[in-house]
Amino acid sequence: MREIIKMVVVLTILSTASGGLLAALRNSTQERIDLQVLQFVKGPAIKKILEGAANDPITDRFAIADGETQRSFFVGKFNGKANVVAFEDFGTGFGGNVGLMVAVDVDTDKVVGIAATTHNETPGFGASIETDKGFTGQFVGMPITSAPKVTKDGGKINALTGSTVTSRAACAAISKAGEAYQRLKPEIQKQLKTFSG
Amino acid sequence: MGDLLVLMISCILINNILLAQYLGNCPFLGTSKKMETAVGMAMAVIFVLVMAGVITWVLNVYCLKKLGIEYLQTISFILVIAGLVQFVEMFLKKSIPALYAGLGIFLPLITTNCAVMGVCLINIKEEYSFIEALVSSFAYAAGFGLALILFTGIRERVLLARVPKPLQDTSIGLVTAGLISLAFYAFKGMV
Amino acid sequence: MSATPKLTVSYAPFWHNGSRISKKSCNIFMASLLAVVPGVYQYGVPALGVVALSVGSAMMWEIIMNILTRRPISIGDGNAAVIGMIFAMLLPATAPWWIVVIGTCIAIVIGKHIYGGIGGNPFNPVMLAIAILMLSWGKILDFNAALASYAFNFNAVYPLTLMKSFGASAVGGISLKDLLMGRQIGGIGATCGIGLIAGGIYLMLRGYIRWEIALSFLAGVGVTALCFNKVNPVYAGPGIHLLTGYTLVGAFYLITEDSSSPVNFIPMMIYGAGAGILTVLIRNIGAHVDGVVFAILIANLINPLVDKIRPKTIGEVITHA
Amino acid sequence: MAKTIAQEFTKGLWNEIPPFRLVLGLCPTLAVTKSVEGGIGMGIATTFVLLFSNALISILRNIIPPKVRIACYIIVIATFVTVVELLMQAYTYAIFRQLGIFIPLIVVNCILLGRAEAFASKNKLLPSIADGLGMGIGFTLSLASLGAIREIFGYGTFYGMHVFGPSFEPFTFMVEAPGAFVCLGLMLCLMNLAGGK
Amino acid sequence: MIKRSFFGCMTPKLSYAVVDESYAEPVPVSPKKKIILFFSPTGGDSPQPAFKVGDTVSAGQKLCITDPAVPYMLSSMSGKITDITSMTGIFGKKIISATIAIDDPSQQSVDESFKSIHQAPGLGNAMEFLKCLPGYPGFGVFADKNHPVQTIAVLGMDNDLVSATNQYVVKNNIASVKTGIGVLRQITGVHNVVLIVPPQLVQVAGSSGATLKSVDMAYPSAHPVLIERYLLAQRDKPQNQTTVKSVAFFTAEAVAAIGAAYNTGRIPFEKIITFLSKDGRKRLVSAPVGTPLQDILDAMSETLGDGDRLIVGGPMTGFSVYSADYPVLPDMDTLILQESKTIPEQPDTPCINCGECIRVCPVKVPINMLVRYLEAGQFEVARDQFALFACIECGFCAYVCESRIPILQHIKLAKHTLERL
Ligand SMILES: Cc1cc2nc3c(=O)[nH]c(=O)nc-3n(C[C@H](O)[C@H](O)[C@H](O)COP(=O)(O)O)c2cc1C
Ligand SMILES: Cc1cc2nc3c(=O)[nH]c(=O)nc-3n(C[C@H](O)[C@H](O)[C@H](O)COP(=O)(O)O)c2cc1C
Ligand SMILES: Cc1cc2nc3c(=O)[nH]c(=O)nc-3n(C[C@H](O)[C@H](O)[C@H](O)COP(=O)(O)O)c2cc1C
Ligand SMILES: Cc1cc2nc3c(=O)[nH]c(=O)nc-3n(C[C@H](O)[C@H](O)[C@H](O)CO)c2cc1C
Ligand code: SF4
Ligand code: SF4
Ligand code: SF4
Ligand code: SF4
Ligand code: FES
Repeated sequence: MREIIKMVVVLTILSTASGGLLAALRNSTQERIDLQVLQFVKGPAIKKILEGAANDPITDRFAIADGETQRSFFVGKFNGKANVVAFEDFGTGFGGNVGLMVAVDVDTDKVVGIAATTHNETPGFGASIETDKGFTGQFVGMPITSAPKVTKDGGKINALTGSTVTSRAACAAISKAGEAYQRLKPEIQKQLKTFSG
Repeated sequence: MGDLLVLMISCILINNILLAQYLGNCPFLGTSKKMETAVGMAMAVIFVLVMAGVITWVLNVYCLKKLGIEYLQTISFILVIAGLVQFVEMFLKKSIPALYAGLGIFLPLITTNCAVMGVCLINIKEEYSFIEALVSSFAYAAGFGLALILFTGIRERVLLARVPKPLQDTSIGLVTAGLISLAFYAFKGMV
Repeated sequence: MSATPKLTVSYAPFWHNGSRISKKSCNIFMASLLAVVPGVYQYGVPALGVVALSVGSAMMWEIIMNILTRRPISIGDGNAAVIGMIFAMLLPATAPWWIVVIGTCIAIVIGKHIYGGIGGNPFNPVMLAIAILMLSWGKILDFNAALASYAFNFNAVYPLTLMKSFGASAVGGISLKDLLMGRQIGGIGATCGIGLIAGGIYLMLRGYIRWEIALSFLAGVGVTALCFNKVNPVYAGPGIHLLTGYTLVGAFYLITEDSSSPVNFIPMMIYGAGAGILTVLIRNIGAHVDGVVFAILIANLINPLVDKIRPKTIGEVITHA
Repeated sequence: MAKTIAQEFTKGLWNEIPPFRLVLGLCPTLAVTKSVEGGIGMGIATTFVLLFSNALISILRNIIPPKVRIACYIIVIATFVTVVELLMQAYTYAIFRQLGIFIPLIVVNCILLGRAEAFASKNKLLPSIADGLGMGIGFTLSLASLGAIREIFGYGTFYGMHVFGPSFEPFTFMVEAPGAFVCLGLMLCLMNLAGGK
Repeated sequence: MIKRSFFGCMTPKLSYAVVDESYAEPVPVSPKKKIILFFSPTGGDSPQPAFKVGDTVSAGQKLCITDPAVPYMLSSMSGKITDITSMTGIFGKKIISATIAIDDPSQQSVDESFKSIHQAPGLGNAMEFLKCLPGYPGFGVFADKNHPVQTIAVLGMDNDLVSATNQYVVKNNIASVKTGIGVLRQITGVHNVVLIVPPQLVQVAGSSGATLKSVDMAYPSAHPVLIERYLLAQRDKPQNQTTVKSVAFFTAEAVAAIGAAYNTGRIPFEKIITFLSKDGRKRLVSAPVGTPLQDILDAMSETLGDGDRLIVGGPMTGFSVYSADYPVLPDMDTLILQESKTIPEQPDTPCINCGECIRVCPVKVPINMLVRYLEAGQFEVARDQFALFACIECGFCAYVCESRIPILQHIKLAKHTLERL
């Protein structure tokens, strides 16, 4: 009996200590981790599409509830005016989800730029979505709500060579982003005001 | 349905857990000297992996996420898997002794097998739905079994060849595994 | 005992039909010349250089490995020369020297000697070398780029690339006769259809390669290509598939490698046909331009398992139940 | 038990260096050694966990009831793994992304449980620390050297710096999955030769 | 019966020797100074000879070993025992060798024990006196009451290549064979006697009074196991029942000798041997059992050189001896003298999986895998999974092996080792 009690006690103490330690550590590192995630995962993409912005889009951000989820929006100031927001959406690619950061000019509702964030595409094939300006450039200037399609599906977008699947994913991500944008536009405009000035 | 089939083929052939994801190598090298052992291990892994994949998925979605303590994933998963294997072992021993005799010796090995833990983590990382998690767990395990059995077929012959002394055993085993992994490049791009 | 001379004591058989590894190697080497010589004629001195370097470096690696593993020097059996020759057959004439040297090193060292030399290798060494080179330096083995500097009096585009990118219609204009006569680009020893077929028939007749494997491979390629073509004409027909890329050299010189192929009848059929089917699958829906290399590696992989299917031994006595 | 602390430390560096002499922990060895950086990162993370779990288990060795010792070890190890996970996310996020799920998988790395069971549970604090540190550093060295070989040939770089001239065509095979296995296998052969086996 | 490559029409077909004009009458050879008798004990701890150095023996006298499992020998000449040695034969088999310095041919004393009973032929006295006749008749099968013998097969064919001994007997001595068959029928009570002959001897053999079966000349069709399976199989019986021992095999030579023994009361000792000399000439020799091989070589005016091989038995299944001081044995059909430079080399190459052996094996043993396990010394696996014991030891696989592995030697060694366990 004493042994069993000892077993239970030891296990309980160990688990409690472990849980306590981890919870404490989690609390003290949470903020830094979130920042790191933004910087390393979203950061490069945001910097790329909001190149030349007067502010740091990673710190200038806000979140809007979209149904169940929270969406982060990153603000780009151009010509002294906070008129561009960048946000992320996903499409299904060759190796799972392809995350795409889409920047939209709220004044014109046109795409300012797109860049891939997270993906698991093959180097030399789909992964060139990160670097292929000829591909991403096709989206610049089109209305965000235009739901682009690759040529194989009857649209206008020329797919990445040998990577139709990845290209479709990009188109799908932009379409979804367009829908979300339409839904949330009033809220976005409201929030943007706080950054102008 | 088609998507699940694609997921399945991709998990078995293209993203094979052993040959492309580098998970589960210790039992791969340890149980591949004899065909009977390999088949036993393959069965045991399929059995445990499907259960572990499903249980950890449920645990993650309905417990850890709800409570916002996803950082306890690692510790809770390993405890669940260890407990599960113990439980399965006891259950089999009592209720299905025949199956236990076949799989029993492999079960403890599986606890410290990163394939099981790895697939559970992949299921979460890829944000699979329940049914996708089920299919991927099974398919990864089947991929493990397939690779293990093919490897064993070759290894049985390699064990009889005049392999130079320093290369014998694990060393040649690893090289052979690499060459099998190379052969699996055949399936790239097929789904 | 009386003072008789010292007699040799050894085991049966005291007669032998005379077959030996070196004889077989020599025959394969000679047969391969039927395809290599037209290749060298077509591509000129660089091709000759590649062939010579390949054979020479393969033999050099063989000697090095013999010394390292403290075994008798085994270049006498000609296997290394055959490996070098077959490897050269698959290369473009412009392959740089270091590609040839590294390739034969992979084939001889990784493919053969770490498994204990001849007979031990579970994979075809040449296929391993080519696969690893494809993975690492794909563009050197890209025949369109590699052979761009040649001016030919025929359409110098690798037919399989055409097929992959533009479908069957792009290769519709290619006449099978041209392909047979070697009026296509490709590996040094892989383009001249009649040379390959003649060499293959010779080897099959002499029993140096097992006809079951070679023919079932060709049948697998042909039938699968035909099925694809009938279902969707965007896929090329059997003629093109059989006469382009590595198909013929694969059937007669690659898939028939002894150590990594089965010896029983049904397994040989499964092995050959399986590789044939997979070849066309890879070409039509897979990622690689030519499927022969990886199809053969996969076939090597299943060889130990399929070769367990064997005819029942007559009068097998089970002494221990 | 006549071994000195120094001997406990140095055995992990050569005589029992994992994963070559103790053929354990193959998966991380294969997965993270595409580059020196990944190898060292993984090695340090493992060393950290090994050091602390060895120390803690050694301290607690008389309190832990034998029947639940494995469970206790797992809790201890998993706790430290999570600590590492959180810290790496917060401070070295780039490496954390590179190592992916292999950080949480440290918990199933046989070296850890192996050392806990075979050494720390039977020895005093100092030898356990020496053992953990030695094994950890040995593991780090192995991963780093494998990473170096693969990175140098596979990318033509060492710790990100170019080692060959620009005309070098990298031997991509080395950094792909098959290359990982073949390279480790051949290194094991060299170690066997060096060990006079 | 031999499965060959569909296209393999260019591989030479391996045929048995045909006895024709190139074989002259057997050259009679008689021992010059001594004869040597070999006794091979099959069991027992330390079997001792029941005779000793200095004993005198007469021609036809029976010499025994204390161990009853050991076959006796009859001395073919009279003389005095000068030496008894124990030696080790192939696979560590124990052999007791007795050397007898023979008396002058004109003063041979003859043992009369057989003569006294020869007019009452019976299985009992056949077993007592005739076991070591030339051709080595095996009467043992008749003792097994569980598997009654239904058929007696008389082999007018030789087991290995080169040898034409039995064919010669059928061709030139069919009358004695006929007599022997009669005696066999009488002493065993088995009336179904089948004479197996090559096609060209069917006519000659017609007068033997036995059922005739002609056998394919392609090696190894004349192997007893294959004959039993393919020539004698009864249609209504499933093939795998051949384990039931219902056929007794006798060589034609043995049958003729049995006939002669009961007819004349004198036990014949002259063994007919096919001798293949260095230059490839085939001749027949007849020499008494026990004659040292050196005497035969001398009579054929052949000289032994260093490194030559003297092979007892055929080229496929025989074995080579280390000295010409080796006796003629009752079952020695063939003697081959092979010059050192014509000996095929046997390099130490592993199996390259060429599959040639698989094509020729008459019983479909998976030889390519079998040799791997045999070379690795894993005999149990070879037995349990790769049909080691199904091998009929024809040696064809080793004849075609591209790596020149002495496969038959491996197989025999493995079988022997396993049987000793
Ligand atoms: C190794 C390999 C990796 C590939 N990776 C991708 C990829 O990441 N994204 C993609 O869209 N297609 C990829 N593909 C190509 C697809 O398999 C498929 O062929 C292609 O998407 C079809 O589109 P296409 O018509 O543009 O060629 C890859 C192919 C191979 C062989
Ligand atoms: C996590 C882990 C898993 C292992 N798995 C196996 C295994 O599945 N099979 C095995 O034979 N050995 C395994 N080993 C190694 C064994 O403990 C032991 O070294 C090995 O069985 C001896 O192999 P041998 O019988 O070929 O000498 C494993 C070791 C570890 C740490
Ligand atoms: C064993 C060996 C390996 C080599 N590996 C490579 C290589 O991986 N990449 C490469 O470009 N050259 C390699 N070379 C070739 C030399 O570095 C060669 O001098 C260099 O490629 C010159 O090429 P360049 O004319 O393009 O400058 C190798 C040479 C040898 C002997
Ligand atoms: C048609 C044919 C192709 C062969 N191809 C190879 C080969 O690709 N690689 C190899 O190592 N040996 C090859 N060999 C050699 C063969 O397996 C065996 O080793 C030779 O008989 C010895 O030189 C081939 C043999 C034949 C008959
Ligand atoms: S826990 Fe110990 S004994 Fe078990 S596998 Fe790991 S190191 Fe080996
Ligand atoms: S000796 Fe045995 S294995 Fe060889 S061919 Fe004859 S029966 Fe087959
Ligand atoms: S003939 Fe010899 S080398 Fe060929 S498969 Fe048979 S045993 Fe192997
Ligand atoms: S005698 Fe047998 S075991 Fe010895 S080397 Fe030759 S084949 Fe190998
Ligand atoms: S580290 Fe051992 S199975 Fe992965």
